[in-house]
Amino acid sequence: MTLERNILLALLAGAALLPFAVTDQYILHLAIMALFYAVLASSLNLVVGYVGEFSLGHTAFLGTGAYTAALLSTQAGLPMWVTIPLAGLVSAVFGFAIGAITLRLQGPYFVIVTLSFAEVLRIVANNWIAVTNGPMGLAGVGQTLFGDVTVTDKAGFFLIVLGIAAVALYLSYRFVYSNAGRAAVAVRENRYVAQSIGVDPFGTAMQAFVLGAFLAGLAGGFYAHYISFVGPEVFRFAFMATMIIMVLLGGKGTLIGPLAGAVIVTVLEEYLREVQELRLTLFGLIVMAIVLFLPNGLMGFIALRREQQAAKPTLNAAKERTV
Amino acid sequence: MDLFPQFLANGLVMGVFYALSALGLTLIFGLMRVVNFAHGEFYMLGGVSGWFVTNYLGLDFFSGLIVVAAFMAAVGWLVDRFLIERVRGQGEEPGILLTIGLSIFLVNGTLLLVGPAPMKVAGAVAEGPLFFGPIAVTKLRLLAVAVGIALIVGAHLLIRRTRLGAAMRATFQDPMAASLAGIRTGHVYAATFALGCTLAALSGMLLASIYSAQASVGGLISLKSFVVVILGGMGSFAGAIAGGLLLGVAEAMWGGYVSMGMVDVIGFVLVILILLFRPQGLFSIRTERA
Amino acid sequence: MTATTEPTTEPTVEPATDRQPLLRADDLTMTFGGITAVKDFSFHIEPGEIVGLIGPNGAGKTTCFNMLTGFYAPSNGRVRFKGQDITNRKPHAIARLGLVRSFQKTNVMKRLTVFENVLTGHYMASRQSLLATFFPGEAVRRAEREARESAAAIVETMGLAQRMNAPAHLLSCGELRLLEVAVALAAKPSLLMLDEPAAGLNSHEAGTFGAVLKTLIGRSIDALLIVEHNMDLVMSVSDRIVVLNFGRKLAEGRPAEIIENRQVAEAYLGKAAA
Amino acid sequence: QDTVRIGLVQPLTGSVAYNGKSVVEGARLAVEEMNAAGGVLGKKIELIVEDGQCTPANSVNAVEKLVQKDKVVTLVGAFCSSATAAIMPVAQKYKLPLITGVSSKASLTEQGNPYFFRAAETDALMAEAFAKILANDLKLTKVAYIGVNDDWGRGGVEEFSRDLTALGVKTVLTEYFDHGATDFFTLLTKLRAAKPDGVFVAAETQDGSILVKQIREMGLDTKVFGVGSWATADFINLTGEAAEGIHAAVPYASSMDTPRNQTFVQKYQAKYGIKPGKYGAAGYNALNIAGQAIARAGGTDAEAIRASLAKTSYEAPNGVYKFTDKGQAYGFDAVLVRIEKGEPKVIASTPVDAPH
Amino acid sequence: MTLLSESPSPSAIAQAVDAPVLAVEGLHVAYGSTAALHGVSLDVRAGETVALIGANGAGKSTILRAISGLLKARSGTITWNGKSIANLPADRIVAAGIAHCPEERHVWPNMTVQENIALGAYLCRSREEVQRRIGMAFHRFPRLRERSRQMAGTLSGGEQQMLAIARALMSEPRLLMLDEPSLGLSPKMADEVFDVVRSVNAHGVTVLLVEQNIHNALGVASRAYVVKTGRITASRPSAELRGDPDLLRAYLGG
Ligand SMILES: Nc1ncnc2c1ncn2[C@@H]1O[C@H](COP(=O)(O)OP(=O)(O)OP(=O)(O)O)[C@@H](O)[C@H]1O
Ligand SMILES: Nc1ncnc2c1ncn2[C@@H]1O[C@H](COP(=O)(O)OP(=O)(O)OP(=O)(O)O)[C@@H](O)[C@H]1O
Ligand SMILES: [Mg+2]
Ligand SMILES: [Mg+2]
Repeated sequence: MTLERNILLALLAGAALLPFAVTDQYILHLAIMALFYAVLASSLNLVVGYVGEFSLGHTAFLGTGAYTAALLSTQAGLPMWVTIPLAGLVSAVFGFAIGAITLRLQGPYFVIVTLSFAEVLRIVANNWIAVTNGPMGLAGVGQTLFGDVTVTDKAGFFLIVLGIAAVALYLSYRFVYSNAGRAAVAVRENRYVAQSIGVDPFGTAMQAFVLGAFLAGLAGGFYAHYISFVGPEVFRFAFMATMIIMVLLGGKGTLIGPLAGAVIVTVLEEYLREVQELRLTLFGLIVMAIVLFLPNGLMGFIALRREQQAAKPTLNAAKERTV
Repeated sequence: MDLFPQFLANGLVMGVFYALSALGLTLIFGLMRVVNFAHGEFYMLGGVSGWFVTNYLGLDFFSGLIVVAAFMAAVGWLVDRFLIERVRGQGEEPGILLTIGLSIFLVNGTLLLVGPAPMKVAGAVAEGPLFFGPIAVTKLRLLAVAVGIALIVGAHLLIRRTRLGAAMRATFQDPMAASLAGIRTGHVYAATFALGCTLAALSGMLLASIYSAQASVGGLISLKSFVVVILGGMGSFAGAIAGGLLLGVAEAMWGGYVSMGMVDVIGFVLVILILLFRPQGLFSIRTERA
Repeated sequence: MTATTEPTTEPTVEPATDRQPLLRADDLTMTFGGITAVKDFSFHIEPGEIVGLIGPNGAGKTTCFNMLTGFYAPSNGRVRFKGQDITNRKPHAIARLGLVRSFQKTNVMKRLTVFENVLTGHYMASRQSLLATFFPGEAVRRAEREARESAAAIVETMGLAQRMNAPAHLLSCGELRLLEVAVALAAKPSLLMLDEPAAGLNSHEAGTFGAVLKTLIGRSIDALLIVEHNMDLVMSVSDRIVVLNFGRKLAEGRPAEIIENRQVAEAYLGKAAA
Repeated sequence: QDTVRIGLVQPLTGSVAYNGKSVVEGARLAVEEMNAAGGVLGKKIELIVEDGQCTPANSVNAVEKLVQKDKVVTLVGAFCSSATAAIMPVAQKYKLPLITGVSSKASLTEQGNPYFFRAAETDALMAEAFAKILANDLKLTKVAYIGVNDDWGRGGVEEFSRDLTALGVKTVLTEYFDHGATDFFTLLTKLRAAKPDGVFVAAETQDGSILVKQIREMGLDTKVFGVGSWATADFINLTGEAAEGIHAAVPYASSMDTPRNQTFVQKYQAKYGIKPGKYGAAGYNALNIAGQAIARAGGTDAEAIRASLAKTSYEAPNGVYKFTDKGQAYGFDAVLVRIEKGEPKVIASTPVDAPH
Repeated sequence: MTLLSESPSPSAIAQAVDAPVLAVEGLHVAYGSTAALHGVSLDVRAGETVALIGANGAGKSTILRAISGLLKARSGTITWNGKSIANLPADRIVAAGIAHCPEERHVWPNMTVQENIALGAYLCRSREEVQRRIGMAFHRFPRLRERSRQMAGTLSGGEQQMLAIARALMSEPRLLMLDEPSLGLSPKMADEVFDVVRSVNAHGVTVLLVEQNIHNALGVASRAYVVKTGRITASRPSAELRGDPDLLRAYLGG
């Protein structure tokens, strides 16, 4: 717990120095995308790791946030410091509404219904031309931070997304290591026990779900401003697949896991550009290999190693006794 | 002219097609509980290998179908033995991730091999229209409907009436107890996966002869199939056909009387509505108790 | 067989004062499709009492538990707890009133350690506002500390101290039963309801367990309702025993009276009573 | 650097990869030709292709990589208009010329981005060029419009219906379908009921071929005409018999009968074993335009390339490309073809005028 | 219970009790990296009923799981009828005539009672024979006949226990291994189950039993092994243990 916190603090501090140390815009761009994905992955992790239900509809919140920010910016000309938090809040409201329906369901039913919501939103975004401009999308999203301060360089965007990531990690950290977080784990591990010790499974899951939606909305808002274009594809399953890979690769149910997953996948995807057409084929193979060789993700692997280290002496002792 | 009969006919045909393409998923996801994101890719492989055997090996449609079935059964068996087997019993997530990886690999590997162009699979019968009063269909569609129904009924009987079917259900509900009853659970898993894979591929080839085969069709097929399986209530073949027909007819009616643009929304709205009132799907009962 | 309440045993357990009983169930009925699992079952529990609920397999004991704790909605009948009507309330709401149960089929949080399981059991004691979750103050930290101390103490009491930091999936069946009781105790119930807690304990362990149960009354819990097929245990801990048969009350009385009861012997005890 | 690098962003994976691949093939051929002729500025041209998957985020990633890591001097690409819209500001920020050979959304050239050039027709230009020919030669009175539900399909339907309506043609049905849809019987049932004497379709090979096939399967014999990559060998092969007699308005068809085109088709077929289609030509043209502009600029300075791009006069297989002040190409020919005996036969040809 | 009419003839037992049919030697078993059995040796003679007793978590269930092939042995031998069955897959071991009724019932929740029972005879290919055995099962546990169409997952705990035992008997094993068969059963029902065990045993089936209710265990078994933290610490005739409560307490104390 404290170890995890200290690592996170050190990482944040290190990251804050990055834009001053690195001038290569391409690397900064990758760093920005990695942090953006880290926020997304952490938010998904709250649902997958702490509600214990697999949401395939998390893009609903990413997309809602992105569209909210894009609309507020293009229609009302609002600056980022307003649009991004509002994007989070609107997503949280959507999270509440969607959660109210989906959180009654479990297992595969939950998986598919959340996916359904994301698809419904995508199709609506694709067809409600009056508001979303349909498949043409919303282009030219502004990059004003506040007043007449406009973010023009990557370093600026990096610091913004770093701030969002810090908020996301702080909120996740507090939630996870609180009584509420333990309750969520109880629901994940055993609904019956959770109920019998007074945990409201629905309410607890809702907290994690709405928090996850809020964070995904923040990420979406940031995305809209950074890419400056939002179209229905923000709701697409491709984003979802990337998020899942990040969370599970890093190790769900931990705070550092999704962060590590986001960085690794972002870098890996770019690195694989080297192999041209083979890129995604190899990526698929790598994903499979990871599942087979690191079934509990990176963090699970590290935890296992530490456990084994700890267990070794006793194991040897046991052996000695038997011979 | 009254359009209703034609809409209904379209919907029913599509419904059978949906049920057919979801058949493999009913086995692998519904019964075996592997959330199989590679389902659409197995379907796609059916179409693409159908194209290969009819175009390059010069086989006629039905011999081609048999070759494809055998080939995909082998693929399914291997996938289970070497991939799925290793994450069995570790909960849903590793399976999800594994099949996502597999699907990415299969789509892009296929793209590399055969390119992204759509491919034509020669049909078993001629394509011209066939009129029943005001209703137009084609022979090929009728054939596909017939084969689809036969496969669905066959699969249902297999699961409900045969020793293997009982062994499958037992294995998926409690593998430990199953092996204590003398069931070779490893084989049952692999056989089910192979069968699911084969069914997906058969439907893929059959439908590719009506539409066309393409490396990137998988995603859409997976989505629709998940909808069908969930609508029907996991693992029930009667449910799958009901779910398929419901989806097909609802889409036809919505597309016919409202708008084509939002047709894809119907399936998802149906899923949401039905699970709101029947959280276990249309055709399934709850047997868990505190 | 007709189920009748033994009128002779009633007076001996009638509450002496006109105080409210802690728990009172009236005419509970539960039907599943065509099967009536429990029929017009009424009983009550007084503060300070240990009540045993016994009956043949499938008599409806677990169903009864499920109705009392909100996991099933009774087809008919009412449940009052501490003077409040709790029929049809949600399980967690009932738990928050101080009515906590364990399950017949072992239910624990398998991937957590024994300590974490019990710590999680302290959920109600350390509930806090959303604001406090994200910006915790001294009060929250104190609650957290207390919960940890209490959890360790409970693990000790249940004799699982050696297993404190072992993940629950490493435990054997019998140990899991004890852990379940520990988790239930952590919720600081006023009425604790245990469904076959000693299943899987050997005769000797069951004896020790019974002794522990007795010490809890008045100290940690106000009253205990226990379902158990281990007759030595039930007879030694219960102040009063209620017998269910085919969903109806067959008898009620002090252990000695129940042992003597011919109908009970016939339906439930079998040769053991002879 | 000992080569002149040009970056190309196209969808190489995903459902439009099929068309993206054609663009890349055309582009490769152009580069090969130019290098065989000595390259530009005395160096070889190096084409660096990146997968943008037709999504904004991935296309931006690809462009960042091309600009920062590969140091390309000119960008070509993005296929889908949404992806192009997303990379335009990036190109502007790095002050690099960006040429698209495909994205047809009209508003792209209206954004005042001086670095952006569109070497492609817009729907409006096509409609303007063909509406009269369609209305008069095919003698249409009632037309149904079917388009794929994206910016391109919607644009096509809107522009053509506006121009045809202006010529007195009645609209009896307008429907959009999602890309990747496979069954059109419901849509076609409505079409049958609407009794049009012509159907306008805006769809690419994959959707279009299935749609045309099913029009025949339903027993409909209305005239079919449309826009999209229809005059291609793949389309005709996939559609089979059903393709006979349909019309397509395309900026390029392999059967266009100019000497320049004949050598292009010959080389393309020799290299790829298939006749070029609309997208092969688009990639070919875009790269040639870029290469020639760099040559004229006399150096790799972005500003110079931009200036020389604006003065383009490129003789393509399908006519001469010039750019307006806003970067919209004009001057090249577009053709109306009818598919006869499995060959796209040019039945009318008209130059695409500058928009007014 | 009617089955008492098939009560054992003493001579039948005497004949059978000779060579060990099941012999376990130096068995080591571990769950992942944690060892659970440290060299267990025991043997069971044909027609015998042997009990394993011991404290919670001692490793009794683990021994049964290793014999029935659910767990792999790290080292050691298990011989059945003179052939090694160590590390055979569970289904082969069932086929060799060993049935294991596991702890915690493990019925198939989404199948009916009837289907559960029928599948117990999975390896029997004759339909008539399976029908005969099903009739036998319903005869032994009339309660199950009443519930034959009910989903097993909705049965009460005790009913599930009966179902698990009935199912294990369906393979008509030569060695029956029961893990806490009386768990969750009413005293009367437990008696009836032990009557069934006796009658099955009387027909020559060897029984290996784990049972927490010492009274019941020693009532049916002729001999008991005491298991303590993964080792066998004693082997005694039942009569001797029954007569010495202090000894018993020492063994069971954990
Ligand atoms: N969902 C259900 N559907 C049908 N029957 C049910 C359902 N739940 C319980 N029953 C039946 O109700 C009866 C009572 O079950 P219950 O679990 O209450 O018994 P019990 O007294 O706890 O028995 P045991 O001592 O064996 O645990 C049983 O016969 C059981 O089969
Ligand atoms: N699935 C498992 N994973 C890891 N360790 C286990 C597992 N099952 C049992 N163990 C460990 O192995 C040891 C022996 O367990 P086993 O279940 O054989 O005990 P038992 O004698 O049957 O106890 P009980 O009477 O409580 O059932 C225990 O210490 C337990 O911690
Ligand atoms: Mg019970
Ligand atoms: Mg045990």
